[in-house]
Amino acid sequence: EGLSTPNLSYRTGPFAATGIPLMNGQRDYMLMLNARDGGIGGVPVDFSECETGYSTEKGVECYEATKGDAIVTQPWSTGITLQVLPKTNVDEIPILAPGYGFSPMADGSVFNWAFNMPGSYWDAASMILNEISGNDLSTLSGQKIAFLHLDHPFGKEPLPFLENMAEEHGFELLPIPVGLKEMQNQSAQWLQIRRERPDYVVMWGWGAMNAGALTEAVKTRYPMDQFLGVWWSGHDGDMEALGEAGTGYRSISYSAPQPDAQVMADIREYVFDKGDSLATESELDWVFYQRGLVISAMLAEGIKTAQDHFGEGEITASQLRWGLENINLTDERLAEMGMTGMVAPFSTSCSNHTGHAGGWMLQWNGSEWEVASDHLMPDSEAIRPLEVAAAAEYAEANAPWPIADCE
Amino acid sequence: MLDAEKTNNALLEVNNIEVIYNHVILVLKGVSLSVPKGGITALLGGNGAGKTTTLKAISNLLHSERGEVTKGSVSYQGQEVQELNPAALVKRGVIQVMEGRHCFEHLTVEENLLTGAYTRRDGRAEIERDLEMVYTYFPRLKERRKSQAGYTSGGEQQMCAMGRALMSRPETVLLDEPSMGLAPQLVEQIFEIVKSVNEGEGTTFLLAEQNTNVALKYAHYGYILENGRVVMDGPADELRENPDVKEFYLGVSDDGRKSFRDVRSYRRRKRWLS
Amino acid sequence: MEFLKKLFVDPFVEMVSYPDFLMQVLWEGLVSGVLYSLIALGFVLIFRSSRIFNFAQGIMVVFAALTLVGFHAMGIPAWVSVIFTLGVMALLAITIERVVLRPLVGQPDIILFMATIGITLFLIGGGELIFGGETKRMITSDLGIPTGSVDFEPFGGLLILQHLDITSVAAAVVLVTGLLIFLNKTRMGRAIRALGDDHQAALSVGISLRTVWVLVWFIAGVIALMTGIFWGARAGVSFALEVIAYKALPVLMLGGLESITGAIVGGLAIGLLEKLFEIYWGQPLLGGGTETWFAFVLALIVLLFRPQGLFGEKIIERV
Amino acid sequence: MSVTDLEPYTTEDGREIGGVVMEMKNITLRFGGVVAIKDISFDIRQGEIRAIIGPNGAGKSSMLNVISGFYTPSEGQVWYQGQPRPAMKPFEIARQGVARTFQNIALFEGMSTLDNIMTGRLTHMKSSMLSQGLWWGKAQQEEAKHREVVEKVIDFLEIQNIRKTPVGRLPYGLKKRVELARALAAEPQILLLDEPMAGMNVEEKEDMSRFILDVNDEFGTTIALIEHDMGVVMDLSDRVVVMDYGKKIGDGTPDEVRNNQDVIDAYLGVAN
Amino acid sequence: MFYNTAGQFKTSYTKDQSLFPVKQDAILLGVVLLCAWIIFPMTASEFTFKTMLMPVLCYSLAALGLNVLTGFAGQLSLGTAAFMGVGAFACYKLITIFPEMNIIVAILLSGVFSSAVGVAFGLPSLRIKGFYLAIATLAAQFFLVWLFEKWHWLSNHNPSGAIEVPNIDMFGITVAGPNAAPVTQYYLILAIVTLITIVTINLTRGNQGRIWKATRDMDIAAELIGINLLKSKLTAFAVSSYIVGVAGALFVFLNLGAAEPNFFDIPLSFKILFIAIIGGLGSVMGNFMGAILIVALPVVIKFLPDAIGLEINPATVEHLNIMTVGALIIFFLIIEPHGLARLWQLIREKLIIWPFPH
Ligand SMILES: Nc1ncnc2c1ncn2[C@@H]1O[C@H](COP(=O)(O)OP(=O)(O)OP(=O)(O)O)[C@@H](O)[C@H]1O
Ligand SMILES: Nc1ncnc2c1ncn2[C@@H]1O[C@H](COP(=O)(O)OP(=O)(O)OP(=O)(O)O)[C@@H](O)[C@H]1O
Ligand SMILES: [Mg+2]
Ligand SMILES: [Mg+2]
Repeated sequence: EGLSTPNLSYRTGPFAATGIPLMNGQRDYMLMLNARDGGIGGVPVDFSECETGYSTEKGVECYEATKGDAIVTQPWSTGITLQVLPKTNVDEIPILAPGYGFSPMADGSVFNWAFNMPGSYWDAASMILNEISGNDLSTLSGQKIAFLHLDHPFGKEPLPFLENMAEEHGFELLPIPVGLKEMQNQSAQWLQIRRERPDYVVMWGWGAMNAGALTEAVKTRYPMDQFLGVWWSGHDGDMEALGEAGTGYRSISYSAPQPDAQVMADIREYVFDKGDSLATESELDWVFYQRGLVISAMLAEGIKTAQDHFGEGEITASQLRWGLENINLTDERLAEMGMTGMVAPFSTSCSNHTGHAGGWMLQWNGSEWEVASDHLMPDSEAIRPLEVAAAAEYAEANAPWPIADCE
Repeated sequence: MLDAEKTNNALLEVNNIEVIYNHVILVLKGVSLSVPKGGITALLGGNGAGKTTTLKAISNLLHSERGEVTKGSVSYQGQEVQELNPAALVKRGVIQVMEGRHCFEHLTVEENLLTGAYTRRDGRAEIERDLEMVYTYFPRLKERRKSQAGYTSGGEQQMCAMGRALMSRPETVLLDEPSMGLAPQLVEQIFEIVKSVNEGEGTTFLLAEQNTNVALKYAHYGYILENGRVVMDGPADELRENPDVKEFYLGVSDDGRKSFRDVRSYRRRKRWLS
Repeated sequence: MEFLKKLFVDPFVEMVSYPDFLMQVLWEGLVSGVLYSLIALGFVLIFRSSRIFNFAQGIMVVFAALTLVGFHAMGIPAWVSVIFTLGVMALLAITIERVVLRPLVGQPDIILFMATIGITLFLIGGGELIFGGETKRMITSDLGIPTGSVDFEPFGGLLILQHLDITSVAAAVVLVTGLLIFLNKTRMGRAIRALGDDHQAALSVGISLRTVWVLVWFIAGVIALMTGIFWGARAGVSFALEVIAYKALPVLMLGGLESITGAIVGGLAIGLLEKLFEIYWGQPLLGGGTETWFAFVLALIVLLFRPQGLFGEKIIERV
Repeated sequence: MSVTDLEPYTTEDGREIGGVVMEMKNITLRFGGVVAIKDISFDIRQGEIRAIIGPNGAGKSSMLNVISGFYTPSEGQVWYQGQPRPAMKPFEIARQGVARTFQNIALFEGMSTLDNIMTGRLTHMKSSMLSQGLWWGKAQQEEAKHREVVEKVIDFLEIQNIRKTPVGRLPYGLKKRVELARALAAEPQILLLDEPMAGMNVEEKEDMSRFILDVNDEFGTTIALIEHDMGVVMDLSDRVVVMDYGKKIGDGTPDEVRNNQDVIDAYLGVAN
Repeated sequence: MFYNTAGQFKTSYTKDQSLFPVKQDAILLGVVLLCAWIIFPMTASEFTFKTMLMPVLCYSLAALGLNVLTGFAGQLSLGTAAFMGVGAFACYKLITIFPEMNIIVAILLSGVFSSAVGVAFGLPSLRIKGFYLAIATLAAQFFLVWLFEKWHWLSNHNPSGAIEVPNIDMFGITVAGPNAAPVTQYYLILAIVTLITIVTINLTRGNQGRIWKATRDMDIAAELIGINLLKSKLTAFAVSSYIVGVAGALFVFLNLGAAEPNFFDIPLSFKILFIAIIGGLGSVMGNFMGAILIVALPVVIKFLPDAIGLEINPATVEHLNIMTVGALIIFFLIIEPHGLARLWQLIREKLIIWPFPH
């Protein structure tokens, strides 16, 4: 009955606001494929959602409930990812965490089953540093960068990388945690920012934290052009509420909205206009919705790669693993998919499960996001050794842990 | 006198009610009473006979104790009242003084009294006047009017509860064990007050009492409850003369009052029913 | 030595060196304090009249705010939406009384407390079902609440006061004054207090639990709406707001569960102190985030000396 | 016989009355502005039944609370067995052999009658938590041994049939009896009873009187008793203290007290 | 008339005090144990193990711990989750510092740490009562979670702040970590839960139980009849936090496999409180019934529409689920405020007098 690709979604709970457009994008893309092409490679996609409310406990429930005939699991929270990660080795099911999860998952020799293309949090952090330093990290020396983050595995994820960079390039890193209960009342954090006068504030926020931080930033009169966020901190909904006051705020993104892309026309034709979508009209142009499309497109590409390689329509989980490991998303292929410019081309391999596609800086112009940079790339040379070391450490702590030979 | 009018002038009538607590404990097994207007009716009986339950069944306070009337009916002024809520009953003039005082601990004595006038709408002056009246009945309360009821002695709390009920200008008062824990002269005093309110204002009283002696002295009519059933009833003076009542409820035998010291020399168990 | 200096000297030096910053910290503390007080007030009112520790107050804030925004989104003018929302809150009060409280009259405190958590869950589920999970914008300007800010430059520094915050402080003052008059000067006020002591006795003197409870829950709903408007204007209206209910707990404990004054003093004290502590001690010495627990620990310490809170009724212990 | 004469003696019905076991010396108790007890002294002798009477609010219960350690006197001291009693927690006083009942019944409503009475034994139980957790050896034996004592009390007070009933459901009078049983189960030296017969009819009062007398007689337990029923007080007690407004206004044998004009004025009224 | 207690006389006090004076109860328990030990493990799928059977047991145990404190000793606690956290983090440290340590020993030992922390936060209970005491436990709740978050040593400096359970063997069988078989873990959990339950039943029906209950029902009277309140309350805190700590360690090590500090936040405390109250305060068996209702039922509701092929938006299901849980709580509180255990007792009483109405 098709390719089972469950999504551990969260349309409820404190993070629902940012989750919903992403989930809608993912869902609509798969519906569109089914309606337009009859699925992938002629096999319909069985895209189902299991609600987690961003709770790790429910995440495990969903994982267990859906893993049976699934060919992939999409845990959708760094916390759930961490929990499910070691299990996927045993259950032999690929875990797809596009742009989230554990950055060292890039090292496919250790994390055989985990994929986080097209970029990891360390990639994001690296690109942000590149952007503010004008691609010369040494200029950051002596500067102060506040790292405002959700006090949760997600928010802490880039810390090792940033600390490493701070030490190497001589800037001061000031981590400022925001507890789950303080997301909406960040006055203490912003008083600290006012006191410390950092040169930049980099935000790893999610859900209600983003809006809270932006509102406080305006109140504190922190210069918006020195305020940057990770790709989950660039939600149209939050920015629209802020309007003009948010002008200048930037968010790194591995995806870029392309309202005129062919794929959007298809989505409208095959899904939205038929009333099958859960999204609203204005949501279709949102960064998060379109990123949802990209996420499903990457999964579909993995499936297709596997189908082509194995010559079967109904692929298995381990066949999909191979597919995800051998994605080669070129410009031509993107054009074929009608998604030119929505994500940068990248390819994966046994040892590289992230793809490191890089991204763009999006900037809020007062009413919508604009691409405000050339294509940016992370500093792979700095990241790779850290990934390998962290992956090795993980494998050791969780021994016995299978290591693949990628040569 | 009053007893002749009893049947045709009943203010409050309880018809064969059955009460069950917690869905399983059957407590009243068919109790019928008839309370004449302007009279003092006593409900007598030992511990656990069901006096309190009867009173609560009348004033509809059983509900919050997980009890319910499963059979029979209660009518006041000829109308059935089981469905009314307690507040509505108070407005109709039936108020209960609960067993065990139940004062509002954190309110002062005076505030306690004033809550008694909650349902009244006849203006401050009238309420002030009644407050003074209560204070003349219970001078001790006046002394302690400003202290929190929770810190007054047991007897003071009893007075407070009585006074609070009187503040509602009731037509009928259901009094549950008013004498409990009161000093002897206060017991007399309270019953004197009952009597004078009864005579002066024409207020009807239904009182549950253990102190049979005093109760029968002041009541006009009495019911004796045992094990959830009415086992005997009659005008107070007749009951007073009944030899069984004398022996078991008044503690006097044929040769006068016996000393409590002598009780251990013999054991008695006699019941009309059970 | 060094540590002691950081603990006892540096914070004060900093306060004196940057008085404008100190003033900003105090103002921010004051504003959060006022909002804490408002939530705590809703609690207190219900607790006084029924000894119910109403955990649902937090979700009522969210619910009221969402309803308001929801009505407005349907194209109803802002002030009419406010009136409709009040209607919904009244309906909610009636329903809660009818469905939850009435059958539970006379049950132990903890049971009623649990029941209010049940209400909370029900409202969360129901609210998300009706309104969806997205963050909504509070209709601040439609309601005529001024936005923008005034700046002062004390001691050559900068002090920014948001108009919104000033308005919320003023509105809270009005509300509290009204409440105090209602509770202390009216017959209903006395009945509310009596009810808190003894349900049965209150019933027996003819106080109608139903009326009082519906009234009290409705007033709590009004307070919730007001809190929702001001808090929502700061951070948007979403279910994440619900966690601010936790902040009201230490406020209540500190001030005393049944005292209006306590709710206000407790709220302000906690608002101010937790901010001061976080900024001058928590962030430099403890890695920040102390606001999650500071209020609780403060309340705990105060309770050790006054087990009924600063203004609570003395617990009567007699045998 | 006079109150000041402290020689041991035997009462008419053959009970042995010994020397003083407990003595209140100039006890004063204040609550903020309220003076509940004003400079009261009296003694309790071994084996006697000592009544405390007085109008409502006189301070009788407060006096009992001082004796059992719930209130600490503002001034004055309690002497026990010839020694001034140091400041102690109520539970320590209970462990010295002082047991009591309460004016407003203080039973443990969530437990059965049996368990309530068993709590009276806990000052005598010693098995460790560990052995209780394993329900092995000492704990189990102890449980059975004390159950036996408790069953005796239950038989004695004739409450066998409510053994397993939750006390919350019992009628008032039976609750009082269970409370007495709990106090008796502790096998106290001194038993303090606060209005044990309030809310009872004559028949029940007779029962209760019988229990009190039997306890006093069979175990030689000293009893201090507050009661408003003058019939009971006068019949049962050996000596009576009379309080009014926190002051002592009389002390002596029932007959002496009955004829004391102050007592008549303040409390008894003409009726008695 | 199958539930007839007539004719079951006891000839000694010891027998009367035995666990199941009524024969039918013992039989019923036997059936329950049979299901738990033999039938479920033979029939359950991995999903059932992981999301229902094991969580129900762990939650029951935590609720049992809470029940000792709140239900038996009458001290309201809203900090259960934090004490579970202490257990889990303690176990993690024990396992990583002493990799040779037997996991069972480590789990049972980790309770000792939470017990100590529990006693520390229980100290104010002598002065502070009722809802005000809840503040002490809330302080524990928020402070401890903050500490788990900030004190990186606890999670061995894991950047995410979470603890992750490595593969652990016992007698050659993998019992914890991703490689462990659910059946093995289930049996381990079941064994520990059964053991602790039996000990708790013994504790609560004997002298210690009476001391706690007396403290709960009326602490002043309890003190006046000779109970050392401080000791009584602190032992309750100690025993309760011990059980809760073990439950936390069990849950994380044998069921979840990983946990971040926020997992131990207040919603978890409330969930356990629900279980204890819905099950019945002051009852041991109630915890199990409560856990089935609060933990397993939502899982069933959640996956039911899917299982029967009903197409409902999962978010809607979740909303309805939350509403259902809320409504169920209110519903059960109304029909029997003393919980499922009391409800069961009432049914039993009715059965005894059946077919007569009273
Ligand atoms: N809430 C309750 N739940 C269960 N049983 C109850 C409840 N209240 C009373 N009972 C039972 O009902 C019976 C009658 O009690 P009730 O209080 O009416 O007696 P009473 O005549 O007032 O006794 P007393 O003189 O002691 O006050 C008693 O046997 C008692 O056990
Ligand atoms: N904890 C307390 N705080 C304040 N006042 C108190 C306290 N305890 C007792 N009192 C006051 O002390 C006085 C004596 O009270 P007590 O209870 O001893 O009287 P009593 O002689 O037992 O009366 P009764 O026969 O009515 O029980 C009363 O006026 C009471 O208000
Ligand atoms: Mg009664
Ligand atoms: Mg007294």
